[in-house]
Amino acid sequence: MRLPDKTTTIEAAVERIAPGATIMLSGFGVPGTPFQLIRELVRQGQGGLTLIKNDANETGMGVDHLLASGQVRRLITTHIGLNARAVAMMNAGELEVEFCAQGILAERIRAGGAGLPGILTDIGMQTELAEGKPRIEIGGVPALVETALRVDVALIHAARADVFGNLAYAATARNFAPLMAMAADVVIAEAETVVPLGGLEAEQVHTPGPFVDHVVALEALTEEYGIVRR
Amino acid sequence: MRLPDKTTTIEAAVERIAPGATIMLSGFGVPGTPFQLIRELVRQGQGGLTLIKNDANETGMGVDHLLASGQVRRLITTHIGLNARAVAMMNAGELEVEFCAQGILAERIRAGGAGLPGILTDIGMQTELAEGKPRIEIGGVPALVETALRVDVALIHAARADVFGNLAYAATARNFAPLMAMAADVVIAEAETVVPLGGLEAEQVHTPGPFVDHVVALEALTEEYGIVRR
Amino acid sequence: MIARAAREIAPGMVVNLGIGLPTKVLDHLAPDFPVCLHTENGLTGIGPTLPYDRADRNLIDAGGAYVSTIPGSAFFDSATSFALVRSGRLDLTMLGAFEVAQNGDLANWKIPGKFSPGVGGGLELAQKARRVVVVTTHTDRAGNPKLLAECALPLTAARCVSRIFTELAVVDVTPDGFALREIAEGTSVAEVAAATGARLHLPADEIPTF
Amino acid sequence: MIARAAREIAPGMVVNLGIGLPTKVLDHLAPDFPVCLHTENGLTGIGPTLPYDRADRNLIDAGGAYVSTIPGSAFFDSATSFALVRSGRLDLTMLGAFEVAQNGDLANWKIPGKFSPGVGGGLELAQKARRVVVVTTHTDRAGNPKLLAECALPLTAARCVSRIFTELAVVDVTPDGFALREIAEGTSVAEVAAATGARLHLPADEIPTF
Repeated sequence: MRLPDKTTTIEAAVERIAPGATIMLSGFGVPGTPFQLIRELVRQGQGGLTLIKNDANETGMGVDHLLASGQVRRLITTHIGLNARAVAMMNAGELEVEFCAQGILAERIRAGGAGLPGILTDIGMQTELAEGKPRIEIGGVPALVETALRVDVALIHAARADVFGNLAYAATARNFAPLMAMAADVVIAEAETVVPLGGLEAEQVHTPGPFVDHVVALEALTEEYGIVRR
Repeated sequence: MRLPDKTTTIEAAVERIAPGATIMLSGFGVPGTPFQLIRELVRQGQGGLTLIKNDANETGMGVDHLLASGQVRRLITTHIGLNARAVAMMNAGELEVEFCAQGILAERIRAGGAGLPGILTDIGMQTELAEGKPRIEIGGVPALVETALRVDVALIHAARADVFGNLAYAATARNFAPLMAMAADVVIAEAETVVPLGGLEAEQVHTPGPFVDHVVALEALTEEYGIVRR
Repeated sequence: MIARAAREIAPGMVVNLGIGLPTKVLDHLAPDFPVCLHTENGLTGIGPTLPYDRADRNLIDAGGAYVSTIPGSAFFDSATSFALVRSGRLDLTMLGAFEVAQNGDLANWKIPGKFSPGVGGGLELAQKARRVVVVTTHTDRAGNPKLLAECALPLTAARCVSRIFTELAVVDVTPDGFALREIAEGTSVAEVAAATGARLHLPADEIPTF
Repeated sequence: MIARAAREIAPGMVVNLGIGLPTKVLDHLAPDFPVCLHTENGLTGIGPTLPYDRADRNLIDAGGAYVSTIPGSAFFDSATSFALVRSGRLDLTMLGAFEVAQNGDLANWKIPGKFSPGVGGGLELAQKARRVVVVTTHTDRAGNPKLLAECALPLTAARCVSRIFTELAVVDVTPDGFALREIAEGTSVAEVAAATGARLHLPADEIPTF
């Protein structure tokens, strides 16, 4: 047995995204954001997208390019405070925003990746975020039912990938990536380094290859990936 | 800031277990089973225990010692086919056994470790394993509600630990360990090698130290840890 | 039968081979065949089985066999392993069976009063793999058919089986029930029909042999 | 106030310092103080903040500051990070506040019509840390009290706050409401009471200063 090669070009990978698609994007702030995949999605121009990402990056970076180009209809997120455009578009009704507690967003994505239809939680039960969500009792204690999140495409940034799609993440760039890389029908990973089979140790893989469909090697990191001075 | 040292003796660690305790034990077959912690629990003799473990090991090994000594009242497991004593005790009514689909056992434990009260699933819905379990509808589709599992104590075998309790597992010895190490009020890890702080790379930790309460260094591996010839 | 079942695996698939007969399919895959084998105790990219003197005590498959890794293998925990199964990333599983019904119902975990060691991971494999095929003897040790109009034993999963490989035949589960697709060399249609406990639809054309 | 809040951290604790004032508590911990700092974007064992020229582009805290690791640090994904919070492994969190009510209700994420950037991870920190303390100015920029009989703003979590550190005082949330525990040097009880929007219980003995 040998494992198949899933490397492809960034153009071919992003062409798998249809207009109106639901898309997860890894990253918490700069670390882990798939900036090059986002750039290619802006270039190809698919519109009417629903995005799921922890945050909306900052003005002029990452997801903000998709907002600026008008490709985004809806955003499920935890916090957009560093992106004035996202806040303005939300307030103007040009962008539908659903806020979710960060750990609950993580669990809803994980449930989608684990083939579970939803999660049970008491987080936010006493707040307006719980409004309209179904409640059940479990062991006599009330719990909210939150639906799982599963999407058409996940765009993932990895530090290292092998050609089969095993992925490893650097430091706090891991964040949502291993969860989102399980929760999409098509998973596209951009990697700073792509190594041959055997180049990642089996015990140090963060996302197993079977979850990943396409691997794109980044030629060089653009400045968006770098240190941000504020 | 420096991280505290959690190393202790096996005697002191296992003394944290009270009679009647609920206990999770890592391992799938031999790999990952905390044989030395089990031996010490047999020596100390706490009875009336409820155990949660993927399997009951084999006759004469691991969990079987606790069955033989009469310390176990109840076992939540997926499969006990390699332990004739466990099957006989179950059939004789001397051991209460609850079977759970393997991945659902994993998810129920993970939910306990994630502070969620239960999980939603369609697994086993068409089988006798679903009998008596509550059902809800989510997005118009029926789902079973399975309760989370959280216990008093988890006994974990790790290949490597640092003194703060960061753990790393070897090969398929990982199995249930990272899940159980989140799902107990007191987590005791035995490790083949205990290294100083900094001896495990931050990106290669499988269980973060804050989940672990006590670290026990194994002096030598007993033959139970070895290759089993059948 | 095992060699025929092995041909069911298409290049690029992620496959889980159940304990027992299905595990033997491994021996019929060419060394450079592009496939990813999964074992539910936490490994993708299973390599060849090792003899005891070369085994790694920490590296087994779900059946307890000492296996190895190949370049590109990955280890993960039990929750991730079944996440892979339940979320549709497992293209194919090959399972053993006590009984298969003509609607695809599978019973392979419990014989009430006789054999109930637990369900293991088989329930999720049966219910969630994209394609479930069964590799089994056509009849049990007493000669009773395993392919039945309906299962008498407790189900593992309902309507999950697509195809059955036995020493006599390849049989598909179709909306109309069992359909004979191929027959073992030297076996007659009458023999297969006699060993099958439900109606067996025959193809209009000549039946291929394997 | 920051130095006083830092003394709230006991040896061996796992602690999350929220964005803003609480983050500054870091500067008041001795280099060898035994504590594990957690940041919800996936790190335990936060080390000192680094200047831009020495920063790692992949290593930030939840507030976006470039931090470092220490021996024994661990990285993990966002689900594991909040599993730690929700399952009771976070001993203490220090959060900022818009409003705190005398029953411990906390509002710190939204000002309807003015400020609603989202909830981030604060909701789970507030609801699930074993102990929640607030580090905040005693009044807002307009001079309005932040310690109130009840919150007017949307809640982050109900009945979660145990103690409040301000530039004027240390105030506990008790079953009877706010109780003054300590007072800043040079501040009078009358000043604290005037800046507080709910009844403030005074201790029977002399009030310690900080």
